[in-house]
Amino acid sequence: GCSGGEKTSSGDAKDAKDVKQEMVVNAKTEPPAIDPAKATDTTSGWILDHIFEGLYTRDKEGNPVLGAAKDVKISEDGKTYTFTLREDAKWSDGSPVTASDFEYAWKRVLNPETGSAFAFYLYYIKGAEDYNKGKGSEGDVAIKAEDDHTFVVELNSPLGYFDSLLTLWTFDPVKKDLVEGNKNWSADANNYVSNGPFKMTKWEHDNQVIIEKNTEYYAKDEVNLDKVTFKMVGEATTYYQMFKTKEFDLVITLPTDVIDAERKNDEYLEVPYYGTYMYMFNTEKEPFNNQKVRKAFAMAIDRETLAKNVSKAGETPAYSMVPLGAETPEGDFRKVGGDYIEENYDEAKKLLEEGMKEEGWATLPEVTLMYNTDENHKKIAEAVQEMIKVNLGVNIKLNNQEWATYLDTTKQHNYQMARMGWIGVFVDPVVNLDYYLGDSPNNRTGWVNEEFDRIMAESKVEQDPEKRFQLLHDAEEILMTDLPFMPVYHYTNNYLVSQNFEDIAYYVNRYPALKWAKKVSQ
Amino acid sequence: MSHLLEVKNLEVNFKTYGGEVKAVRDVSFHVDKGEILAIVGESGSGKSVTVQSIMGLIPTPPGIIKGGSIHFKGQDLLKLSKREMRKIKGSKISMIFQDPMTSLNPTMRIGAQIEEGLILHQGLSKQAAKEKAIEMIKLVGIPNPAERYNQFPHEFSGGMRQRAMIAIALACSPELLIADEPTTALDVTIQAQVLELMKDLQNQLETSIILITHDLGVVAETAERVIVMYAGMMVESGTVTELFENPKHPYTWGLLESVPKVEDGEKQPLIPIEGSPPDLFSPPKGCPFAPRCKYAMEICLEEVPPGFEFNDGHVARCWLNDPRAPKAEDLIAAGREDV
Amino acid sequence: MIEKSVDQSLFRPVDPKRKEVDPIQRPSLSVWKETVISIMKNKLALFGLFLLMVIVFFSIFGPMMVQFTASEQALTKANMPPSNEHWFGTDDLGRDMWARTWMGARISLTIGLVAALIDLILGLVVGGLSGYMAGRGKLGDNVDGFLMRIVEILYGIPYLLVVILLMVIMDPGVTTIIIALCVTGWVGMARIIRGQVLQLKSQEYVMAAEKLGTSHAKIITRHLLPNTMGIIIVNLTFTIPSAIFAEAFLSFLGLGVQAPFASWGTMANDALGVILSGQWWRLFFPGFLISLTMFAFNAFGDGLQDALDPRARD
Amino acid sequence: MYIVKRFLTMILTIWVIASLTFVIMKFIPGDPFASDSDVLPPEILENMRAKYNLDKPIPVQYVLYIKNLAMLDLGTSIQSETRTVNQIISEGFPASALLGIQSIIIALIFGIMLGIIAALNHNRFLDYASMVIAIIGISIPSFILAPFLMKFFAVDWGLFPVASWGTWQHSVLPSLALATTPLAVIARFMRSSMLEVMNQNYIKTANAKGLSTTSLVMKHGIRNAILPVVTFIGPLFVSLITGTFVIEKIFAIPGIGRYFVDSIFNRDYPVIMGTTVFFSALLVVTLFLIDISYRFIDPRIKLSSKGD
Amino acid sequence: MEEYILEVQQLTKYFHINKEKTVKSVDDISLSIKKGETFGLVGESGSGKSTLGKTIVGLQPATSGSIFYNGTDVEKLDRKMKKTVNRELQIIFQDPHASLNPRMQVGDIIAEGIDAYKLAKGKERQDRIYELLEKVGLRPEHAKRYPHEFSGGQRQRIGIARALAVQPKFIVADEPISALDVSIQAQVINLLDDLKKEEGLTYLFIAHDLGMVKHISDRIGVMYLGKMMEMSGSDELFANPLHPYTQALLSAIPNLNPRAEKRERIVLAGDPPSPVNPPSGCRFRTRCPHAMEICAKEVPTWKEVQKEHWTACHLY
Ligand SMILES: Nc1ncnc2c1ncn2[C@@H]1O[C@H](COP(=O)(O)OP(=O)(O)OP(=O)(O)O)[C@@H](O)[C@H]1O
Ligand SMILES: Nc1ncnc2c1ncn2[C@@H]1O[C@H](COP(=O)(O)OP(=O)(O)OP(=O)(O)O)[C@@H](O)[C@H]1O
Ligand SMILES: [Mg+2]
Ligand SMILES: [Mg+2]
Repeated sequence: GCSGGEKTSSGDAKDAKDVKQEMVVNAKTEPPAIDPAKATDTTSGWILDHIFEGLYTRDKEGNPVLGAAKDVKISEDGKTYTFTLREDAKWSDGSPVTASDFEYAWKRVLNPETGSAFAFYLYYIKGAEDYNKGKGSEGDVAIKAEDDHTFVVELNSPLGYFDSLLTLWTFDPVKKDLVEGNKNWSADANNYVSNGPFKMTKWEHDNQVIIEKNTEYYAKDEVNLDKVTFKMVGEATTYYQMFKTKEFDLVITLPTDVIDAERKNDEYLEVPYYGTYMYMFNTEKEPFNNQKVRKAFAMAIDRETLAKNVSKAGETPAYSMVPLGAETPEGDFRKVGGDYIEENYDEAKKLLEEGMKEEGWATLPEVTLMYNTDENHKKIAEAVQEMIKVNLGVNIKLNNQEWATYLDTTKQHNYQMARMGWIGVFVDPVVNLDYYLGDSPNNRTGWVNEEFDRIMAESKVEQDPEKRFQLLHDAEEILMTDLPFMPVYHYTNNYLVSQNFEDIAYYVNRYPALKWAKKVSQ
Repeated sequence: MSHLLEVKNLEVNFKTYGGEVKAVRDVSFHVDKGEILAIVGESGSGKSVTVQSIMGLIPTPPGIIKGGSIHFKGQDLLKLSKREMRKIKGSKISMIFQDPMTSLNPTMRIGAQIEEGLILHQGLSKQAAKEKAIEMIKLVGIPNPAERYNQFPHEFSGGMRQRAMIAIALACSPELLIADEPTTALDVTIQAQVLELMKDLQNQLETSIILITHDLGVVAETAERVIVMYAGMMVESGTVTELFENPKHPYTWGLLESVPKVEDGEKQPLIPIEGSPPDLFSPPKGCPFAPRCKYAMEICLEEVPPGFEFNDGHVARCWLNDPRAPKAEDLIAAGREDV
Repeated sequence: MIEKSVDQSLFRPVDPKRKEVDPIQRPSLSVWKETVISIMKNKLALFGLFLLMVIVFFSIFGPMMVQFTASEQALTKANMPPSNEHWFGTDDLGRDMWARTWMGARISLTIGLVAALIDLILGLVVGGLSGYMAGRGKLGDNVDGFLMRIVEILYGIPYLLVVILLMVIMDPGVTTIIIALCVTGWVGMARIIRGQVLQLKSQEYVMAAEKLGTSHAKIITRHLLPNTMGIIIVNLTFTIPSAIFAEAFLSFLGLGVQAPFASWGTMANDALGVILSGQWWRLFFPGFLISLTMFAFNAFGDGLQDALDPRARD
Repeated sequence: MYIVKRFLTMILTIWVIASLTFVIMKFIPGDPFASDSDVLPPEILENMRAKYNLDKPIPVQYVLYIKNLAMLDLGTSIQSETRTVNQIISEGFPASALLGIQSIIIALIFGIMLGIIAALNHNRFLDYASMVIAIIGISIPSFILAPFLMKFFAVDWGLFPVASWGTWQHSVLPSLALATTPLAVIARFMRSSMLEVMNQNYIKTANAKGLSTTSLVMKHGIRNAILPVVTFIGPLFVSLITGTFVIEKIFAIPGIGRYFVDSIFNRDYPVIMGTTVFFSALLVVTLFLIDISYRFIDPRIKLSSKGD
Repeated sequence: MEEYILEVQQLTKYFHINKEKTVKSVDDISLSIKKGETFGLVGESGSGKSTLGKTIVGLQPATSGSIFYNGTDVEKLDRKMKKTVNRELQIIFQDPHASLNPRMQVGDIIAEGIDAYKLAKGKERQDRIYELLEKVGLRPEHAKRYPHEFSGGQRQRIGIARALAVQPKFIVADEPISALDVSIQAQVINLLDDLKKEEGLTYLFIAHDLGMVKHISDRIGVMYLGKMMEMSGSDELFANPLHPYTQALLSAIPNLNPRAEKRERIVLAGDPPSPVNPPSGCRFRTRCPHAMEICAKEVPTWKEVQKEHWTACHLY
């Protein structure tokens, strides 16, 4: 039946329109690992999302929907999930996808020898953390294939966003005999086997990855493209020009200099990106040990202008931590929560005075703003420097470091004010707010607020969505009162997409999904 | 009758920082077919510059050929285009340079340097040229020609380099060979060999030769006519016998006196010409030799002497030969008695 | 045959004193003076010198000629083309390009010159010594070998790593930049000089000098180096633009002068996007001034090369 | 004997470079596994560090590294963990080498030509013109030139593809961008030494043979004047054939140049070491060959006291 | 016992061209030169005269053999003495062009040795330069000029002045006059002669011009292919040449009198052999008109055939 289906689908496409269903997009960088257990970056993830499919996948709007599983049962206590796999789920070599493939894949992630960086996303599963950290055994992990089509997982405690979590590629299945047969299987495009809408057919390092339609995919009729080429062109100027010469059908992140001009273009697209651009304050160092000083700084910059005239990519000025895009029963989390910062320069100056008085400073200790080496960061920092000088009357210095050093420096709390960005792997306010947990390794501000930590912990076990989100609003309020950081803007992704394509799905925290994409004209 | 080469009133200056060096002033001479003309004279008197002008080798700038003409087989070489000149250079006229150490390309094998002209002018094949080159190396008396063919100049002794230069110049059997001190660096046996070689050329191929040398013995043995230069000017010229037996210029006298005679029994101090030659930036208004001349007269300091002609085309530029000069013969006699 | 009639009275022996020709000579000058005069006569060199002075003049007084400071932003007036108000236009943060360009000149020129100078000194010492010692007995071979190995090692260690190391152990600033530039900047110069010295020292005049007891240092400085001057000057003129651009790279990495100060290199670097947006003035002015400076140095360098070569004087 | 000794010195040099690089690499802050997102639990980090021996004391790591190096095993990339450093080099080197060789050839041919034209027309129009060309070449570095080439040759005139790799057309623009600066430098060097050489007596000799200016220059001039150019292109050649970060990045060329830089930014230790060792091996060999070639170019040059 | 300023014992100097080939430029030569004497050295070009001269003054290391200066082995001198000896042994180079730095003014070239040994300063130094220039027949004004502005002969004189500047005791004059015109030659020769008398200089005088050699030298050595062939007082050598090579050499001297009967010249047969593999036995035998069988077999011994007249030839 499968081969018949294949014929009709390709035949349809040809009859409908005589356009080659091929697309060339820019992945910007070489994917470090096209292996669900090992990938940690957006490029690898983008490709993995197209060639694999987990128990959950996303619909066109980006909401989690069942994928390789056709049914899921959640136990009363919200801890045990029983998935029933689709009978027609197949690997690209035609063999069926079974529950044991999932079991194998997940346990492989947890196996300390695999050295998977994202293994901690599985720590919600009972026994997973111990096994991964070498304290427990594989047998104690509550992941089990009951039979070919039944897959049972038990969590430590209920998790409100487990479905979202499962869309992460780390939870994709892999084929055991392939993985065990060849240590380098994931680099070998010729023998690659996957279960998603596409399969990888070519990987030229640093140049391109080609994926082609997976004719064994159960929903192959939904898939229109025969071939997608992910090229690796890192320079914005270059890929922008390649788009102009039609060497690309889709490019992400335009060079700042052209955004103004392209905005009028039909091919231009702006999609909010689920992340926040911010300056962290080191609350252990003068002068940002004083909340009023922090607040004064936060109030002294003009975010509207920064977004519009400096970064230019259509970013939304940020007055809070959680960006737009997280749906809650009352509506978008951000819209419900509202803004926490008001830009008012006179007020800011006053606050600064007060703060200095509190600390007994005649003059404000010298402030250095650190950012990691990048042209856009530099530009924004320069603008902020000038704004603070003009609006607050404070001269700050700038200093930048290359990324790895920068991470180290900020980790050592060796800064006063430093740029950082945070993007949610999945779309839930928890992901953003967790950033400033007292024991979060990400929290480099020295700010520890027990109240905040407590509320966040409560929110995690809260089963009732309404209550859960209320708790998160409360937590954000605390965070934004203490202001261990100042938000600058929420990210936006901008794209140039050829008008020849339809049905590309744009997500707020992923690159566009091409599963349904279709070329409609040459 | 037309001469093979006729140089008329040649004037060559060098523009240098500080003024113009008048290196060659009003030099005229000719060379006939099959003749050997020797040029002798003070070092720095413009011998090399004169002959280099013939080859068009005066670097411009700083050199300028101010005036005069150089006719070779009726053609004025100074008026030829570069391309026409190239056809003559190396094939019809060739030159042996004075300074063998620096006149050979240090990064090119000797053989290749000899072959070059052969391939260019005679259109020889690589192989034929090589054979000819080896033959030339042998001809100029360098041992082991086949091996030497592949060596670099710095591996040659001074004399061997000079001979290599000669080989280069002779390779194309030119009609006129300009040899600027070709034997200076050679021992007498080789010198004899080389001179023999040049004479053979002259006899067999009727090659004309301009030979610059300091060795008056060589002049006496090889040349037919001789020119004596001093401070950029031709002070005397004539056949070798005439000039050696009956010199008419005090500078020539001085030259002849300076030579130690091998036959001399007792050692006597040599008799050099006292003083040093004038600065060519501003040569004296009159006779350039006057300041060093024992017999100088007032007129010598005022006026450049004209050429006084004697028999056999013997010309001397010295006021002593003017009929008005007082007791010229006596002076000369007196001068010579000093010896 | 005597056309001109001459006074008979002149035909008498001359008074020996009269024979002393007055030595009208060309003026005798010291090497230094001669060089200066020779440069002064070289139009190209003078033109180069003149351009340099103009550039230096503006880098001192240029920023004072406008009402804007180099750091003052007017975000609403970003990317304005040159006009009466902003002679060189404004950049993407609305800063006056005229003021920024001439402020940048100070940094770029300083760094270019200092880096070139240090390269020259180190290059001369190492290259000269190494080339001179090569082939001079066992010790000489070892000195040459040792120095050349150091050069190789400096070439071999990834420069970026060194830069990051510097970033960690030093504070950003002009000094750090100069140190970073000098870590490896001189090795090219050293190798070039060594090559030249190797070629020159087989000259007989070097042998002669040695025989006369001239010290090694003097042989290097008086015989070998002057004769490699041409190449040194040429090489030096490259050091300057490469230092200017290297400064941009290092500053971008966070090693050098920090915003709001900018050098020509950083300005050119930041303005690369204008190829797409057409705001040519942001790239053109710093870029053009780098080229102009280069031109000035090259013209001067060529003139100097001629001036230092007695054979090329006229 | 000399060769053997030189070979041993080369090995030694490479070893010193590798060791120093190792030390600096370990000294600078940063961690191959650090990132701003998803900071990993320490146990996971430990697992991953153990995979690369990073859990061991640094001297032990060093010894292990040198041991593997001696067996030509450069290890596996941390960033792309399925790729060994050997693979990265062998896959990336051909593209970089092609590009480098192409641009060196362009630079040499045109640079030498330009320099000679300038020298032969000393202080005349062509001299000044070639100087201006050279100055433009020097003061417009490749990273500025590249986007211009792209804009005009690819986007506006459609003569070549904008970027990426595959056909020979892809290599034209990056080669040009890479060639300009060396071209200009070579032109200047050539001019300078050609001026010197054309003053020499042997040029007079050659001239007296009736050689045309062309053969005068080709046969007698170039070889005597080329030494500085040869010295200059040595390290340049190595850095070009091992790829230039900027150009590979701008033109999206799958060469190894980017690894020299990216590996450092990523603290991808095995790749840092691997590319450095590879680079220095090439460098040391090339510099050696250049030293040797001095003798072939100018037979008078004596490099060691041995020869006589 | 007469005092020898310089003794050379069994000196050899080989150049290795490549692995197989070695040029034996100077092969086992011994000679002694007395203080105040002029030793003339003549011979085939390429016979190793310059090499011998350069080796004696220490410009090239000898392959083997030893050189004694004032009775002490120069190899065994201490640093200070070495410096003195280095100064006292000077050389006038054969090539006047290559031996002058084109970028230095003549005055500075001449003063180089003065500066190096700090013999004079300031005005004194300048006077010295002028004095030396005049001594060699140049003019003081020439001090500020550059070598390329001089003719070959003038350059040679600069080279002589330079050597004289350091007040040497022993000068190797490597064809110092070959580029000069005869009148200047006479000047230079007289100059060298005067210096010899005034300052007790000793010369090793290399030249091709046998007339000049005879004129200036007290004793003369004749070299052929790296070997010394004959050595004796100069008059004796000219009057009574023993070695066939010397005889050939003398017969080749050109005669100044153009009408003179061309003398009977001994024309040497064959090609000069290569110093890479010189003939066995006597090196001259391949071209010798008197060659015998023994000449190929045995190297002739160096013997004193007549008083103070040495030669290496099987005829004697
Ligand atoms: N390139 C030049 N620049 C300035 N002056 C020069 C140049 N070439 C030659 N002269 C001058 O021209 C004059 C004649 O030199 P030339 O070489 O012809 O002398 P010469 O007669 O060949 O001497 P010698 O016998 O020593 O070789 C000399 O005074 C010399 O200084
Ligand atoms: N640096 C060198 N390398 C190789 N061979 C050399 C070197 N220097 C000299 N020779 C060889 O040594 C031999 C003697 O050379 P030398 O210069 O001493 O001869 P010479 O007697 O001075 O001759 P001339 O009278 O021609 O100057 C020659 O065969 C020469 O080729
Ligand atoms: Mg001459
Ligand atoms: Mg010699």
